[in-house]
Amino acid sequence: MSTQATTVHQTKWWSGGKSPFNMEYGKLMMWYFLMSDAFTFGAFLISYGSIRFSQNFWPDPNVVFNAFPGAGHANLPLAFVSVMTFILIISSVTMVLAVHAGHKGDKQGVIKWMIWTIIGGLAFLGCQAWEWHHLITGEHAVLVDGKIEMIGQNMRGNPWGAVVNGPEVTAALTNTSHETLMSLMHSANASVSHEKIAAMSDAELRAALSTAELHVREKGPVAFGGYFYGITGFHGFHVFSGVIINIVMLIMTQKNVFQNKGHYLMIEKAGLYWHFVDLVWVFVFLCFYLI
Amino acid sequence: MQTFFIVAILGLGFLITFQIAKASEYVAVLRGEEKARKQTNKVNAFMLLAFLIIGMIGVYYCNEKLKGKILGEPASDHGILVDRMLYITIALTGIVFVITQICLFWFAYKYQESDKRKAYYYPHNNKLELIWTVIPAITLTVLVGFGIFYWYKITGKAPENAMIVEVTGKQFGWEFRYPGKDGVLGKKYFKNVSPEKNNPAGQLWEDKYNHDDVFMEQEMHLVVNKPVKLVINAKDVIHDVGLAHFRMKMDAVPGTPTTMWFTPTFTTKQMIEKTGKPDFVYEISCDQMCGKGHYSMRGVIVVETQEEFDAWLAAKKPQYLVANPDKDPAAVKTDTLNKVAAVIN
Amino acid sequence: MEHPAFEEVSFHHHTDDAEFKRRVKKTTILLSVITIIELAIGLFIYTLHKSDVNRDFLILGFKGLVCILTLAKAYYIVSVFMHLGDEIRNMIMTIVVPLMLFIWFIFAFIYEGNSYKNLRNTYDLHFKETTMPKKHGNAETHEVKPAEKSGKE
Amino acid sequence: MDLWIVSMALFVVSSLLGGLNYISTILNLRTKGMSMTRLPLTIWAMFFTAVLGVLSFPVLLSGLILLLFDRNLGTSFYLSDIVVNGEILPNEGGSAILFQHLFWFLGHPEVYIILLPAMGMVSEILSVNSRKPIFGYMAMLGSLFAITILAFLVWAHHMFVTGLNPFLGSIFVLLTLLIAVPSAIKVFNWLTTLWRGNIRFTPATLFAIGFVSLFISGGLTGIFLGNSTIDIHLHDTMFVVAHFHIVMGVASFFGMFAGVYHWFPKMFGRYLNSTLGYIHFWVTMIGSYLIFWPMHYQGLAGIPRRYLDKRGWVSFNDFPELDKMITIVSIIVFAMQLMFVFNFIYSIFKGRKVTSTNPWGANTLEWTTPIRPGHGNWPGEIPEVHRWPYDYSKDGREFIPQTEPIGENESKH
Repeated sequence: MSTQATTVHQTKWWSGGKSPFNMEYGKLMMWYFLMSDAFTFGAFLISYGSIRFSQNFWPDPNVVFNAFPGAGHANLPLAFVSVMTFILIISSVTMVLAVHAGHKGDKQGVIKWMIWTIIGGLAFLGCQAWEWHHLITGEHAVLVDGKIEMIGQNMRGNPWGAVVNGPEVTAALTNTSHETLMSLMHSANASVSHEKIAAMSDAELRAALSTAELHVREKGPVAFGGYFYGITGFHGFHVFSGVIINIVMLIMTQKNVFQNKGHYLMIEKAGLYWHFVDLVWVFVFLCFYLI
Repeated sequence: MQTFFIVAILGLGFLITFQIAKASEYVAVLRGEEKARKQTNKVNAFMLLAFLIIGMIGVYYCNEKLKGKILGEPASDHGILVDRMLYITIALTGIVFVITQICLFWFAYKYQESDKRKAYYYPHNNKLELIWTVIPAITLTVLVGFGIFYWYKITGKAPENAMIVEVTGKQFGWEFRYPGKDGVLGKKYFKNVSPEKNNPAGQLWEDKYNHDDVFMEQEMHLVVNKPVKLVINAKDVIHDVGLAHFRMKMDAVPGTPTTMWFTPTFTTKQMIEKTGKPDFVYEISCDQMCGKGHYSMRGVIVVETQEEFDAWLAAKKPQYLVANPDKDPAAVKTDTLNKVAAVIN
Repeated sequence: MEHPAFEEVSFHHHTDDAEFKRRVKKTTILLSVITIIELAIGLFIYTLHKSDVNRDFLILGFKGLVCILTLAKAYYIVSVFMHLGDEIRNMIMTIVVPLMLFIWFIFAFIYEGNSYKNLRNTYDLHFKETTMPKKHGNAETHEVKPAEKSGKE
Repeated sequence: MDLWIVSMALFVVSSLLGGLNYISTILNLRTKGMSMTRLPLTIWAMFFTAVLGVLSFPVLLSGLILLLFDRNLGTSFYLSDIVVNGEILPNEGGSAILFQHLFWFLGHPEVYIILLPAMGMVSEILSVNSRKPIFGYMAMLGSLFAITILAFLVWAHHMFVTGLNPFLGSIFVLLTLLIAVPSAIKVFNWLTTLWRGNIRFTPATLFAIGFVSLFISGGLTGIFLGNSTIDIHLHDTMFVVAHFHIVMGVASFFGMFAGVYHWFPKMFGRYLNSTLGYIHFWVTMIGSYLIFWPMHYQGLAGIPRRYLDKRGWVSFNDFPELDKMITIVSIIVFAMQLMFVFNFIYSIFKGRKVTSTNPWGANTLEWTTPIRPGHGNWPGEIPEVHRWPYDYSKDGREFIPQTEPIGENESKH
């Protein structure tokens, strides 16, 4: 659409009887809904910023998000989240193509690209589920009240505080329970078998553990977990609802609902929503994983 | 019984009003609607004017009757600033209030419907609109200017010689901590709070600044003409340290310490003379809704001379010694007494 | 009920197929490249954290850069994928102008957050001691940021 | 509490959807010739209200979701360092003030969400019943717009004494007091609309005049509270209660009453009983001033709000008689509102019937529909609009409906 054509009509467009934006009613509503939703996410992220700025210490994302499925304990910062990001970008692209096919009235094209988009969405959700699971169950050695405990990242505990020095860890080891020592041994030395560890006494365990390799940390700010799960969860919920909407759209396309209507505008609206989800991820990615 | 009567009276009034209203509608139809309408128009126009006049008299009467009951002279240096700002604002807004209300009701009365007059078609006048955009803007600039100037003065840094008192709000009362001789409040941590261990403030005993900190509840003593800086905390929910006579107020927020400072300028005794109330005390009111007992969250401030204050503080025992009686060098004999007291408690 | 304005809407996606595909492809590549640059910067910040030298300022600069890149990404998604760039100017304005509110919103909230930190550090020494990262060289201890906003969002 | 939060979330969703509907309808579905500057001010006010709702309610939603998490999932967004009744909560690092920020980011625009429609309706009603065009239509629009924008920027003026950073506080003072300028413009324009009019005192007109009066009174006290220095003393006292009840409570109710009395014939094809309307107005008007005016003095005396019993206090125990008076008057005024509800329901079924389509002689489109409009409002074609809605007493004609084409010899305004 050339801009000249619009400016010619400009004066008339606002005078009633037609849409001043050359836009259909429902799509306009979708846009404003997305704007409102942007304020919801904006408020979340800004509260996160506010709390983060009120803390002296905040965990480094490269330390928190360094795992990759199947890679064991390898230190791969940001690798997995970049996969998630690309999944979302690609699914956004397939959505664009679906919308484009819709404009041409190409039913088969719409179906094809919608299926790809849905797969992308589901893949993203799967990745997120794995990441959450890993963070919650992945336990880390943390110095609490002079002894070492194994805690995962959840709403009440944050194992990503500052690294503790050798002498303090040695002192803390003497107060640490047998179970914790065993799991410490296991995580530090994966080659040693379970039976062997179980056979060792506390003193033996303590001697076998080298304090430098333990990566014992203090507890970090609790708000980190809440915001991370809260915001990525809320985003995940959006992805989930987006997938549901896309599935509904897919079924409706299959049943020729749009073909009978003569246009595929509904696909376009679903597309807007899907891109918005992608857009939000861009900012979530920025706030939690990059800075 | 009383409630029943009230409800009955209201119900009766209800019925009567409704009957009158219904009847008047019939009467209006009988007499000719146009005529009835014109008459009510006149009545209402007159009532509006009467409302203006009686209202203005009422405002004056209300002022005469109640002005003696508002607080009078502020008892702190910041209070003087607040009151000055208040009077500036009252003067400016008062003028606007009187002019606009008079215009409103007078126009309503003057231009009531009449067959003789036609309404004047007057859709806009840019010059006029500009004038009444600019004048309020200038007035408000003045108010903002004064306001921000005083605001920075009040919230600015406390003087170096200010005494420090820690105020902690809880449901439903106030706790105070004085830093003792060293002038520094010791560290505290909320997980150490334990009234059973005589540590209601959660002080960390390994911090030696804590060893001479004095703790007490409900009553705070201040020195006249000496700046005081309050460090304000809350234990459970948000409270607010409201000091009406000093014209100061600051919320007590759990987890985020807040602060304010001021200089009391009259002792409690002086205020008793000034107000003529023999039972006068400075009160700390909780101004932020904090639960069922909100209205009863009262603290008392005694403002006194330096000598009186020193004598009062000297009589207090640091909380460290209360919580750790074995560390008390002065009184080994009270030690045993404390133990007995602990057993009894 | 039919919408009276409905038939009036002239759909403006009649650009030819190849042109459109080319644009989508270009944008996809652009987004990917930006993401990769962002990741690289993220990793670089990580190595900076690990080193003992105090480079707070450099880190802050890189974080600012990441924020700008993110905004660029958002711009491409909104303008190309969501076709906002193809809409009428007035429409773009009704979306973009309200988002300007975020500037003050972000500034005020983050300034407030920073002010809480200062209050706590001044009046709650225990908080300061237990949460302030120790000065000597540990990994990721330079997270404390200066007061200004970092242009997040 | 949790259920309350969930119900609030549902409320947010519903108001959001409603707001979206208003915005898109006003932008997209105007009839032919109805350009934006020909919209009645009521519609403009509804439009800005919807914008406020759509952009500010989501922030409350976020705040509520975080609150729900704090209550049920053990997160620490708002909680920190809490000991309740000797029980030590594990939460650390949150900020209780953060919730206030999120809340007031909605809370302040919410005030205008309530007030703006009243302003719009009052403009319309004053114009119709004084048989004069609204004075300064564009200025009215501009001030509505300015209020909408400023409403988003000033939320923390409710929080001057929460330990707010003094620098931020001073900016909020500046922005807050700026709101007084568009408000002043509106008041002066209403006054000029009345000036040299030919005013018919229907109940709706009376309520509109009452609205202006209360808006002045309550608005001016806003200048006290928006100024952080004075707010230190007056914050959370009865002064605040008086201020916001007058300006946001009673005034916006007056606007709504005015609207109901004015459009009731359109809604149900019958009139409300106007004698009851007059009684309703006078009792409410006099009562509101009696209740809230003396409260300012209580506020100046430092009496905190929400105190159910002041007998334990030395400083606040000076007004027992006044409290009694206020209580009695409020009971009477409230009973009067019940009377209004009764009138409303009674008149739907038994009220005097409307005999003409345009009983008030108004210009706007809704009065061109039949007395009992069917689906789609107009049988047949939707009318075309040719002029703005405020051509009253122009060229010697009492009113010229919007649907009438502009005549050849007509004077321009």
